[in-house]
Amino acid sequence: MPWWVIVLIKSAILLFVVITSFAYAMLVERKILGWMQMRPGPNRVGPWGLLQPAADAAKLLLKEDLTPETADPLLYKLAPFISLVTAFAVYAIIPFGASPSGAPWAIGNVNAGILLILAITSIGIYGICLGGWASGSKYPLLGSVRSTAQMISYELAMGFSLIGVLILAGTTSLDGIVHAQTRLWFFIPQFIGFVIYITTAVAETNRAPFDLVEAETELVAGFHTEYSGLRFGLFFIAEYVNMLTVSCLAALLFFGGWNAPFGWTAIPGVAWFVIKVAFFMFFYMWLRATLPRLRYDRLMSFGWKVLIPLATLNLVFTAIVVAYKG
Amino acid sequence: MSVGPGQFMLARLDDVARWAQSSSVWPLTMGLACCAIEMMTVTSAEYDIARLGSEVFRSSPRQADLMIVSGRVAQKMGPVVKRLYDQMADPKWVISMGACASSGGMFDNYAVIQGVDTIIPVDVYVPGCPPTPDGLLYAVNLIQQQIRQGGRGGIVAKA
Amino acid sequence: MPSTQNPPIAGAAVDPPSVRPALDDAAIERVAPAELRARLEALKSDGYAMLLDLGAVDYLSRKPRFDVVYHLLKLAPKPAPVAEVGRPARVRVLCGIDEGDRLPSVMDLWKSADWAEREVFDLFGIVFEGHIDLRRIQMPHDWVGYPLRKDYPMRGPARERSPRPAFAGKSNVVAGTPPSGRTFEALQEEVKRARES
Amino acid sequence: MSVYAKPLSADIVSRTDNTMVLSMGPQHPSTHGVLQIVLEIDSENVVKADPEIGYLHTGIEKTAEGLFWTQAQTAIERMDYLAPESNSLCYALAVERLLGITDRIPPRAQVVRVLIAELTRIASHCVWLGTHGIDLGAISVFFYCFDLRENILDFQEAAGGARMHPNYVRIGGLNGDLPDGSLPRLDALIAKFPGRMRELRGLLQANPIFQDRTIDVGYLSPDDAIQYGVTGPSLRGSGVAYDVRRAYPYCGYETYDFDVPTRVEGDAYARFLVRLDEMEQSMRIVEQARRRLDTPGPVMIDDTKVALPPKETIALSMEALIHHFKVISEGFRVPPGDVYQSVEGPRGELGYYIVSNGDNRPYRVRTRPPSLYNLQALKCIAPGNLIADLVVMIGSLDPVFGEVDR
Repeated sequence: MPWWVIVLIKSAILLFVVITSFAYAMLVERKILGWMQMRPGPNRVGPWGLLQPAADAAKLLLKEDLTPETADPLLYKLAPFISLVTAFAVYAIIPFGASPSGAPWAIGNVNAGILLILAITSIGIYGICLGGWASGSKYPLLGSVRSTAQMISYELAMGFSLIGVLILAGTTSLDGIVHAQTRLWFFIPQFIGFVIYITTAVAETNRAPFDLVEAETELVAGFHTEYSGLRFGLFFIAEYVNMLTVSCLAALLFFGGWNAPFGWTAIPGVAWFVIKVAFFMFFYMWLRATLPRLRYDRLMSFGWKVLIPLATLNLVFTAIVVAYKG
Repeated sequence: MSVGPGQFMLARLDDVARWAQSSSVWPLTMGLACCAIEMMTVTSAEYDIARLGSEVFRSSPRQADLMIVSGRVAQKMGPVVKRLYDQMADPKWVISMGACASSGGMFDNYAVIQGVDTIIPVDVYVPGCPPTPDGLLYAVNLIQQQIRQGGRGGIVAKA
Repeated sequence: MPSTQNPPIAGAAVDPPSVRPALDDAAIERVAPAELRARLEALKSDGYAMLLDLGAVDYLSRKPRFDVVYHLLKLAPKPAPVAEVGRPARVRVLCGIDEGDRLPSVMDLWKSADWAEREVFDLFGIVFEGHIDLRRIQMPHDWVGYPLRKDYPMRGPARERSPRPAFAGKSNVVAGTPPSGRTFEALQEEVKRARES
Repeated sequence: MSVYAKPLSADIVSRTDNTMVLSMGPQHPSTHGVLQIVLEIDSENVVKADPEIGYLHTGIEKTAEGLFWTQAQTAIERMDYLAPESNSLCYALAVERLLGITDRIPPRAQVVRVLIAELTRIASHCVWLGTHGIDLGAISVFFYCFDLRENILDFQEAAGGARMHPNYVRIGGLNGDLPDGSLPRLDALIAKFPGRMRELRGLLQANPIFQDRTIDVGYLSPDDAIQYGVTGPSLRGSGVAYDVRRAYPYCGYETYDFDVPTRVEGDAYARFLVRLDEMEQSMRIVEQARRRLDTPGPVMIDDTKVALPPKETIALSMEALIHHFKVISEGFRVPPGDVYQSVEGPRGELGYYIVSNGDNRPYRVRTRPPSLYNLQALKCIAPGNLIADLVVMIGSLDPVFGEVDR
């Protein structure tokens, strides 16, 4: 078989997996929120509510697609696709496991994997900025201004927090980093880096308590106030896929990827990976059910005055320790 | 009259569409008066509209499917309600919740619009002052039924 | 004055405060419009720091027609425990005013008078001289008439003459054209016509 | 009359080059109803806030003028729809004063009135806390609050027959005694309450994000509060312990043992704490009232001119039948006079200025709506803050638009 057919097949499988898991992440979130709030959550659409995501998606697809008169038509229509495509593109290089020979299960194995992921996710935020701006309306504009500020303050801290991992692993390829964690998962030596990463990851994906970009009770629906139907759905998908991405990264970079803890290799590596990702997803939902939203300016000062100095210190400390040990 | 394969396919697609629309009715966050409190109560633990997949209250009219007119519509609010309805994307449904929204109720005076159906079309009327959350849940059920059967028009949610 | 009220609102207007004062514990004062401002200023400097309420009553056939009612509370504007607050004195100041006359605004004495005066203006048409932003507050800005006056019909001039459409058979199939034939535009037209006639 | 109202337009808000005008509401998730605030903002800083109310003007005061004294109570309950029984209690007390029957209300009726008023206060604060939480993004609080409120509404429904507007407090007493089985239900509620309160406090009070959002936000000095006529928890959050239940006791509040919680900080967090403390104090009063309920007694005044005669006498006594017919068909007449009566509603001093001209309908019912005056203070505290703070401030003033607009 020519190589591109294999890539196509791999991509198709992966796309299916990611779409399914994002759809059910949404359902599980609604269920978990329900349980935390003493109620059952969706349970009428299909058995146990399992068809709820399908119904939501089909409904959004069939909903009228409005474009406000004041909007910039091209950018307005393009923006959701920017968010969506970049959200999915990341999965081209995320490995989910390894064959016994050590080759990673991924569509492509890139040397500078982590850098590529950071680059792609940075583009994703343009979807939000442009979408808000191009709507030609005031609340979306405020939302996109917030997202711009949030992007600048949090990408930096996130990048810094990852460099510690790179120093320890000595490589930027994702499967290299996972292999480096066979003995010790990096969240132990890089605990500060891990905490910073988790915090910034929540901010990056605009999830509660950092959901300022769409802060429902302040900005109505934030940057996507004017979007309806399919395009609104695309933003929705992008948000959940991003959530999945940062959970995958957390598992890969700090929790040993598909490495089994305590030598419990009876469960295959892929399953371990899924369990770890699921744990982080649950963590996000838990946060959403518990915490109030931060204020916009506090978020900025928290990013600049706390996270970035802390990440820098962590980086310097790691570098010194690694250099000393040789 | 024979039914061609294309027509059959269309009919099935229509069923799927109606099923999807009826299973994912997202209401608009629009509270007017007393009934708005009962509208909030319907999301609470004891009633939990989330079971029907309708707990996703959208604040932006563009993303909402269902407008619950919860309370009396004052003369000053009438144009706003009308505008919100116009801003909603098709397909959209309206529940007129409570006596005031349906008919002006006990406030037959200068200030209240006598029935929100004088300004926007209403699909289901819920009687009560205010209706219990169960009443509203039943109305949402009726809306779902209506979507599946493809009809529009004023139904009264009589218990 | 001919009235088209339905149901008829109690007919013979008397001035109840003059009949039976002091049912509650507030001190009652009746002040002429010319002295109102000076009296309220005196009360304010006497420690009545809170304007509890400002309302109006329309005694249709009395001269002067309206009573504007001020309720003041003698509460010191500083943190105080329950014992210190005790039982602050209340005073009710009544001021008779005729249609077309103006009252001085007390917005500069008590900021709470802002919306209260606007409301009295909106619903009774009593003008407060010196209010910086006297416009309608409860009714739409283009509303005609003062609804809480006794000669204003209960259901508004627009609907009072035409009986409401039959309640039965009200349903709507297509947006904008309910079978009753009363779309929003039609309603607006009706109101407009009624206002013009 | 040549004074015309100015239309609401952008030009009423003065603008400089750097600012834009943003309309918040009347349909906005955190304006707690149909409030519109025309904001002038510089990026996200509020330069000027101009609240526009009236989107729920229902003409209740006018409607009440056309109804019998007892019927008017039904309309009046719809004003403050979070605490309907405070409204009917205040109205009933005012009319009782006009009738001169204040001293003849049976003691058991007074106890149940206190009980219902305090339960209403807790239910109202539950809605406030839940929506305040949602405004700040803490969604789960809402569900715990509404669960507690649901228990109170169940009790209310058993007593008065309706969940929200039971019209249970009547002129002259109550609409019937508490039904059988309601006292165990009340005991269960009293037992459940402290645990729920611990949860609510745990979720918000010590939460650093919540504190960060509310401390020093919306500072209202005692001077400003009194200038703007702010009453209730919002005033007590500024340190002034003015509580109508203490200053002008009604329904025998002077015989109950309770504290008036105050804070001197005057910010949104102080108002939050005052309301939470108030819920606990209300529960204290409920417990005391519960103990007094063990002794049975009449709950309606023994005066067939005002109250309906007991149902069982109607078939036996001609006189009772006549009284019943008179009260139902033409109500009762109230001697002319005017009265101002106030109670401590959940939002502050709720007052009624009622004028009677001796007829069977009120001549004028003027409400002193606490929400209207509390909300006015927004003009004072909003400028210079962020939009996100504005949401907190509206929540901490706890307006109810049925009452603001009436």
